[in-house]
Amino acid sequence: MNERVEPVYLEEKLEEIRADGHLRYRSRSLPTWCPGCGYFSMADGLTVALNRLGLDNKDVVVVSGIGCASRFPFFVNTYGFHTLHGRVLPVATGVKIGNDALTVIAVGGDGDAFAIGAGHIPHAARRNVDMTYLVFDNGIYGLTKGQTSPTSALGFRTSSTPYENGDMPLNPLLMLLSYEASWVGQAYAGRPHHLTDMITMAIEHKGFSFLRILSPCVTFDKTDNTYRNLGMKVRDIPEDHDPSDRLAAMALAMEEDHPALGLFYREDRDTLGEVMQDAARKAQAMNLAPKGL
Amino acid sequence: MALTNRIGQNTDLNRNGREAAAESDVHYSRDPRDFGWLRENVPCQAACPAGTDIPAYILAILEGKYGDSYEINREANVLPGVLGRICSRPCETECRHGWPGNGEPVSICHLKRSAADLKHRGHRLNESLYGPSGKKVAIVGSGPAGIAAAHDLSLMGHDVTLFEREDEPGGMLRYGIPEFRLPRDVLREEIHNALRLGVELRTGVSIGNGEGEIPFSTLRADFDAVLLATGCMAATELPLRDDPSGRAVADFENVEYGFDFLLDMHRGKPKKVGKRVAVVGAGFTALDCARVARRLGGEDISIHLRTTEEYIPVTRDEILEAKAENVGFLGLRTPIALKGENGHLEAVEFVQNRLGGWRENGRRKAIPIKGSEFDFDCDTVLVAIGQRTAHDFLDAELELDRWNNARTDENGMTSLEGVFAAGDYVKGASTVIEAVGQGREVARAIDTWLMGKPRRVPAVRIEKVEAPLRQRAWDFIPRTHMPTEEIEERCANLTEEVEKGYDDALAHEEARRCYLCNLHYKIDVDNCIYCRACIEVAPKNCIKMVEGIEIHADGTYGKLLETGEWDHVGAIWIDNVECIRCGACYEVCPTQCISITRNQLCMVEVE
Amino acid sequence: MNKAGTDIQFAICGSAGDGTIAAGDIMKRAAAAMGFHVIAFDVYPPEIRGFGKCISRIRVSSEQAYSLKEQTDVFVSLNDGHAIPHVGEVRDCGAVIYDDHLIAPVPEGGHISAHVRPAQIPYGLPIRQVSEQATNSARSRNIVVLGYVAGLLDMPPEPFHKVVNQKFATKPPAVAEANIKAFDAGFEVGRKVFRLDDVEVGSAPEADRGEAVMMTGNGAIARGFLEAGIQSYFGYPITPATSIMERLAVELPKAGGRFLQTEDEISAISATIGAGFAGSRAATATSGPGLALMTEMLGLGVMAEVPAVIVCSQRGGPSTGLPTKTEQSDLNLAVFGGSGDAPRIVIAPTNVEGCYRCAGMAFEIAEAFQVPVILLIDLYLSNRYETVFPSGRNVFAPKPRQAPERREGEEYKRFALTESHISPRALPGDPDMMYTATGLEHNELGKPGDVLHMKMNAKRHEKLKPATRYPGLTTCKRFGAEGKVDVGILGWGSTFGEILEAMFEAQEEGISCSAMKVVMLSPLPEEELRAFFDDCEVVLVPELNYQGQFANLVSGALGRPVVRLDRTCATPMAVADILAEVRRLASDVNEPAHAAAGGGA
Amino acid sequence: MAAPLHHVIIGSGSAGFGAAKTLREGDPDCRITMFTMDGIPFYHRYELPEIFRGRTDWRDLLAVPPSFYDEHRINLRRRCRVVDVDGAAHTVSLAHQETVPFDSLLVAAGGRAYLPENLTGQADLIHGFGSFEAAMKVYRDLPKGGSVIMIGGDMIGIDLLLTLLSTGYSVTLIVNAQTFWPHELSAGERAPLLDVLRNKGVRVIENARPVGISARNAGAPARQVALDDGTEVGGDVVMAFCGLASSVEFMLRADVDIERGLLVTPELRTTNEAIWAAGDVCQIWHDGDKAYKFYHGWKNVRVMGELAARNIQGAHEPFDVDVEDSIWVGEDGEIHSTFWTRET
Repeated sequence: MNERVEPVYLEEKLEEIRADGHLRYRSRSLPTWCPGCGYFSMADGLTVALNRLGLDNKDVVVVSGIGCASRFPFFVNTYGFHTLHGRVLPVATGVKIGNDALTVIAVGGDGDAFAIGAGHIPHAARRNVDMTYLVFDNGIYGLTKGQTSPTSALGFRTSSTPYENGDMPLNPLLMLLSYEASWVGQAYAGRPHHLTDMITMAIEHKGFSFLRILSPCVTFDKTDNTYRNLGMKVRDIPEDHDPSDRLAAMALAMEEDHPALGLFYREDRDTLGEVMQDAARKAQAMNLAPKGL
Repeated sequence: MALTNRIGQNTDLNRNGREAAAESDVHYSRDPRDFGWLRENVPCQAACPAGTDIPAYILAILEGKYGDSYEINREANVLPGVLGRICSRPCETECRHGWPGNGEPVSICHLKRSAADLKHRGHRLNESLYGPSGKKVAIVGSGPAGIAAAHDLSLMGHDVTLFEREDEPGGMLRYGIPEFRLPRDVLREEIHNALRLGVELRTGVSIGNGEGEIPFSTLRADFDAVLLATGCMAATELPLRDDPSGRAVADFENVEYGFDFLLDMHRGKPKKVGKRVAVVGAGFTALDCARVARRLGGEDISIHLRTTEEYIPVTRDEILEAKAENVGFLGLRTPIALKGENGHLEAVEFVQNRLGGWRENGRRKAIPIKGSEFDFDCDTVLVAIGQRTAHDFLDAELELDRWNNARTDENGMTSLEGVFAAGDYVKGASTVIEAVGQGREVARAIDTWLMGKPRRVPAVRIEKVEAPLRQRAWDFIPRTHMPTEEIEERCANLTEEVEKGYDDALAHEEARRCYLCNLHYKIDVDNCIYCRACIEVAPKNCIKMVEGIEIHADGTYGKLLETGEWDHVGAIWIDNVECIRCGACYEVCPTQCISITRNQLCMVEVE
Repeated sequence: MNKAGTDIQFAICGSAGDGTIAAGDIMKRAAAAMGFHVIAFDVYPPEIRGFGKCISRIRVSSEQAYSLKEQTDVFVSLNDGHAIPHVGEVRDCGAVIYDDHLIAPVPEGGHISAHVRPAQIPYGLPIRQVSEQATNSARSRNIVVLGYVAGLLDMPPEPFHKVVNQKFATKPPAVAEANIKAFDAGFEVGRKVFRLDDVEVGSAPEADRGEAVMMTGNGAIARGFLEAGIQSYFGYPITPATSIMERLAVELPKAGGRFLQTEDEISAISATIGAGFAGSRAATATSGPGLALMTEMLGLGVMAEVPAVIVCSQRGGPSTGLPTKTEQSDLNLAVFGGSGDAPRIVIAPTNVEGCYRCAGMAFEIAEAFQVPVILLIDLYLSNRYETVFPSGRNVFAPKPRQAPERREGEEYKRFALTESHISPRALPGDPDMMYTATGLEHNELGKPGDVLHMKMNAKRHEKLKPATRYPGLTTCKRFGAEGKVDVGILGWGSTFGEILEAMFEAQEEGISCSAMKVVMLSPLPEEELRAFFDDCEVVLVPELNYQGQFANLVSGALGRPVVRLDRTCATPMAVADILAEVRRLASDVNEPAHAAAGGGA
Repeated sequence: MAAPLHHVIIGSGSAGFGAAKTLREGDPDCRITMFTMDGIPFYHRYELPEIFRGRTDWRDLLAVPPSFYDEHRINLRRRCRVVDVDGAAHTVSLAHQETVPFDSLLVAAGGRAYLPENLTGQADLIHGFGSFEAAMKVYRDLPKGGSVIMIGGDMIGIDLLLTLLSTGYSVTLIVNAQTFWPHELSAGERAPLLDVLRNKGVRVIENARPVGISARNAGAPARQVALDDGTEVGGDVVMAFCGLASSVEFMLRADVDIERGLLVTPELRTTNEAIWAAGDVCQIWHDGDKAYKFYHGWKNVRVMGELAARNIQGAHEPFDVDVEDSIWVGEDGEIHSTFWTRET
């Protein structure tokens, strides 16, 4: 509150921002999302998080699929790979395996993630690939101009559900929790600070971190997931929630009417990279002969 | 410098009837950048010599709180009802709403009046008093400057004695301005309110060296400080071709200085004019003379200007009203001779002018055209080309400036220790609001001088505002015109007020037009996600992606340095100079990172 | 060809679990170790488990052979049920070896002896009993019979011992010992048998090309990859490519590389492209159905100019088709598959040696041209064994990389339009050259935009042209008669082995012919092809698909007519079929002369 | 129509082969399966000595080319040892556990070389001659011009002996009761025959019985045969030609009458309706002598096979011996025997 009243002196702020340095994670060109899009929040959150973690631009790769959210890599000044619809996770996995030193951030929207890409999520999760998956969930297909997505609410009217959506929306957090994701969190585009903190934590987490980011589509959804509605629905995760309690996390995830914002679940377990190093050690020790010889 | 917000607290109370805003929602700043912001962003207030918090009082009106609005006015100017009628309105020419592309300025002055008119009858004044200081201050002259100073000094706990030559206080307000413009009951009430907190008013008492007059030196002896606010109590002589001091004026019975003409009339001396009246001059006095002449039965009344009506120092409304009353304006002429026989003037000889270059006061030069002299026949001539100060009442040497006005330092003190001066006496003939403003300023200076230290300093009060108080649609409301008395009616009667004032509906409608420029729309860069939703809905080029900002020598801000390169966009920032406070951006911001504060000048105590 | 010296084809048939393939494997390696050329091909059961049929066919020759023979010289049955239908492939006076002491009764005709033709030589022996006697277990039947064959044919036991020891090196010593015992037991029995067959194992040629190693096409590819310093492999099991995955699963971690079995082919190629983007030498292997799934991501690789290596081992199609049968019907898919104009490099080795060398070069080529490279083989090549003479390890090793130079103050242009159409490629981790690769058409910076679409299309196509002349890679080669010939046989992939065999036989019959193999299918080595067409009166294109996909490709590209020989017989093409066609064409070519003579009479 | 009859023949000698050939001629539809222990198709046993004339490729010995069996749809099953015949179930069981049903079974398994009981201990030092492989082994073990010690010397052995002599080998013949078997001769009848052999250079030992055989390592001759008169004979190969013993052990459960061989009617049917026999394995009822008699000799054997085949297919021809078997020294000074008669 108060900081709103305290006068902010632009040149000081600018100085602070320049000094703070997160601008260097931005691309030169302006994001092409619709003005007001929640994705700006992620973009900004990520740049701040990367800066906070002191990651060098050259060591970060942002991988995306197809969709509004997937335009993301173009707007951050890191290495980026804008790939195919639904394939962000396998590609990101490849990048990570290709060069372990890289910090890999996978981004995508709900269609990219839970429709065409749904088949890849369990595997990236259970393998505990050491990367961060930011899913920008606005419950609609924006790039194709407004059709239902797997997370669209029942009864939602879109160009593809002119008579109302009758498909039960799926519950991403519940999915990920049951997919053995080692870090599951939720944030809201309308709360940039919290979002930034969550992104930071997610990146810091060793292993596969999944952050669902609730966001409105300001262009094609004027009724359901608006800033207003979301803003009223979301709530802070209960103080007493224990992130190591998977069942509690699941129960929490099922309270979809009032999405909790925060860390749902976290566990420490070997990452794919570590498993592979382990395999390398064993390989040296065992010196197996390949099948057929 | 440690600041408290006691005054702020009070102002909170009277401002918007709401109980004081939460401590946390208010902040006080004395940062030049915040003062600078106000200067640049609240042009009306900046333009107001008294520094009236115009947006604040208009907001009060918008909220239907006329009383509050009135009190807000009184903080800067103890005579709102008066100024609400006869102010020269320097604010309105600066009004943002009048800027190119924004339409017409807000009727700030009329709104001020409606605050006075429409405050309910049981209205309680709000004054915050200091304890007695034991200091005595003498004020010479009860014009607007004197009254304002007297009021403020008395609040500060000093014993003030106000000396007035005439029978009633008010100076030019009482004796210069005709009643149809300024009803005397309004004047009397506000003066009374200003002085009743223990100011000793001594009317009919002259300071001077004549008999029955109190010598200036006595005042200096009896009082800790003396304030000279005697104004300009002499008419400026009319320079003629072979008569630079215009002695000729006195030679004709039907030629008179407008100043004296009005003074006499208001002292109760009956006045007459002929059928054909020529007024020479271009100020309020000239217009007043013309309009009075109309009411005194004059039929063919003309005002003769050296330049043209576009360049005269009166408000447009005044000119229109005069014209409505069938007063003619005849421009580009300078009187060079008065012609007549045995003390009766028959014609005025003018020389035709052409417009010349600009003068530093923003008026145009008039350059006589050789051989273009001509005669203008008339029955009465009223000369109202200005007034000047008189110093003959002093018994001490006072340093004067090149206009023969008292020279003062930045604290309003003259060359004489403990002797201060304010109002027209310092400025020369100027506006009422300037006088009021000066009165306040000098009062503070005197207080500081008396107490040996400033007790109150100006600060910027920054208060959180929860929501935009306006709608974009209001920007398209046309300026509300002041209802006026029918021509016949008014011309039949010298005292019938011409302007009827707004009723509640009109006042409210006009109040809506105000942009409330003191609302500071600010983007919280820490919360901003740079989504540019605000830019999309912006009505003007008022939200910009910036990488820097010009900083003036005095530490205030200049232009925003814009950029289109994402990695250089340090902030998305609202250009408050362009901003018309429509609130559209505030509404769309997904992260509510756009905050609104009301930034106001105020005085804060010095511990 | 191969009339002189040793040229024996062994076949061991049993059911999954009998150790059929293992026995065959030992035989191959032993033969290779003796210095013979070996070509071998294992047939696996389509069934996952149970008692599906396995046949291991092994051609051992003193001179380079190009395909398996249609007739087997020595046939071993470890399971009569599976073996009986194959007895017919044994040549006259060839040996049929089986267990004549079964433990369970069989109905009439249930024993292989009921099916051995009078001209063939049956060798019944109590395989099981010998095994149990030697190792207290029937599990060594396959090794016993191997020893029996060795004894029968007077092959030296040492190479077998060596291979057996290698094979069980990682198991407890007892295992190897037991197997050696079993081998020796069989060997003793075999040695005593009075032979009626006329199979002769001569002495091996002098091994002049260094150590001969026995590999399958898949094994060769895996080895090529390993020698080329493959860093990551992503795979999804699919016949017949799986063994590449299994091989690398074991070897890659040893080499410090990274292996991952993905959730599907799409992920496999995605991860491969991802790793390639990150600068890792990454590959995946699949078959037609998998490649079909991969084409979209392949297109991305082309568009984003990411190097990657994809092995496609073809099998019968379409759809699930004939998972365990060979075919060459994915050429169109490999060369053209995907949306838009998506040029890529397609390399189709014709034998195991080729698999090894192409795999070794694949990464370098993919990196040089910044494009996905498809190694197009087929089940017959994947699973068949040949002796390969590997290069020194360093031959395929990655050359030191040069990061692009970046001019100060100038934004790094990942897709700069250059003389060579190839743009210096930065890798994540390279400072100050951050860029985003995308499947969208883009400008030189990589930013989306269609302004340069035509230029970029040209770039992507033109840059590949020099690939047909890439040093160290045979993109096409002509065999047989030089200069003008009556019949030219143009072939690709595994079929080229049969083509060569047929060509040599035709030459022996005095037919004027020569053959050309095309290894690089995209881009095509058009110049060499033109020359070949110019030299040939008629060009025959035998291939294992119905549409004549390669014929279409070549005649389309060159605008020259070809004679097609298309077979989808679920087996390698029969040399006889090709030969017959060659004869027919040759006589057609010489027809006019006959006609004239006839007219004169 | 009913399934074609399945005729199973045990033995691929001239009796078996003759039968098969005849069965096919008689019935194009029937199934014919022939079991034999041999590794190669039918060849004339009497051709085996030819090996010593250099015909060592078995293909040169075949009576008919392998294709013959395919052409005549005769399922020749080599290296198959019949272990049992179920006369009631009409099935044949093979060593490798295959059971083959039959409508008619012709047993033409012939006989195996009889070995004097006192020598069975040294069986592994005695070369056989019962098959191509055996013959080849002799051929290989026998150095050029080497010497053979022949114990007994039945007509099969004499046949080989004569070939050996004519191909440059030397032979020692140890005479016993089976010499010139199956001809039953008195010492007087035998003498001229032995003289013929002596004249040909055969060393003939009479009145001495081999009591032991030993192998000599290092250097030829490889074998030593000790005689009961204390003397010893050396040679490269020891062979025993003491007549044939019928191979009938697998017929014990076939519920057929067996004496030394299978007892059959003149029509060659055994006491089991479906089972017939031909060749050296059977004893045929001789109505005149009121006895079951063996009829050996190349010709008889083949005749029997063809006869059995015809009778199996419904004929009722009795076996009649057109010639009393006899052995004599001819004008040419050579030994002649009806046993060796080949043509019909």
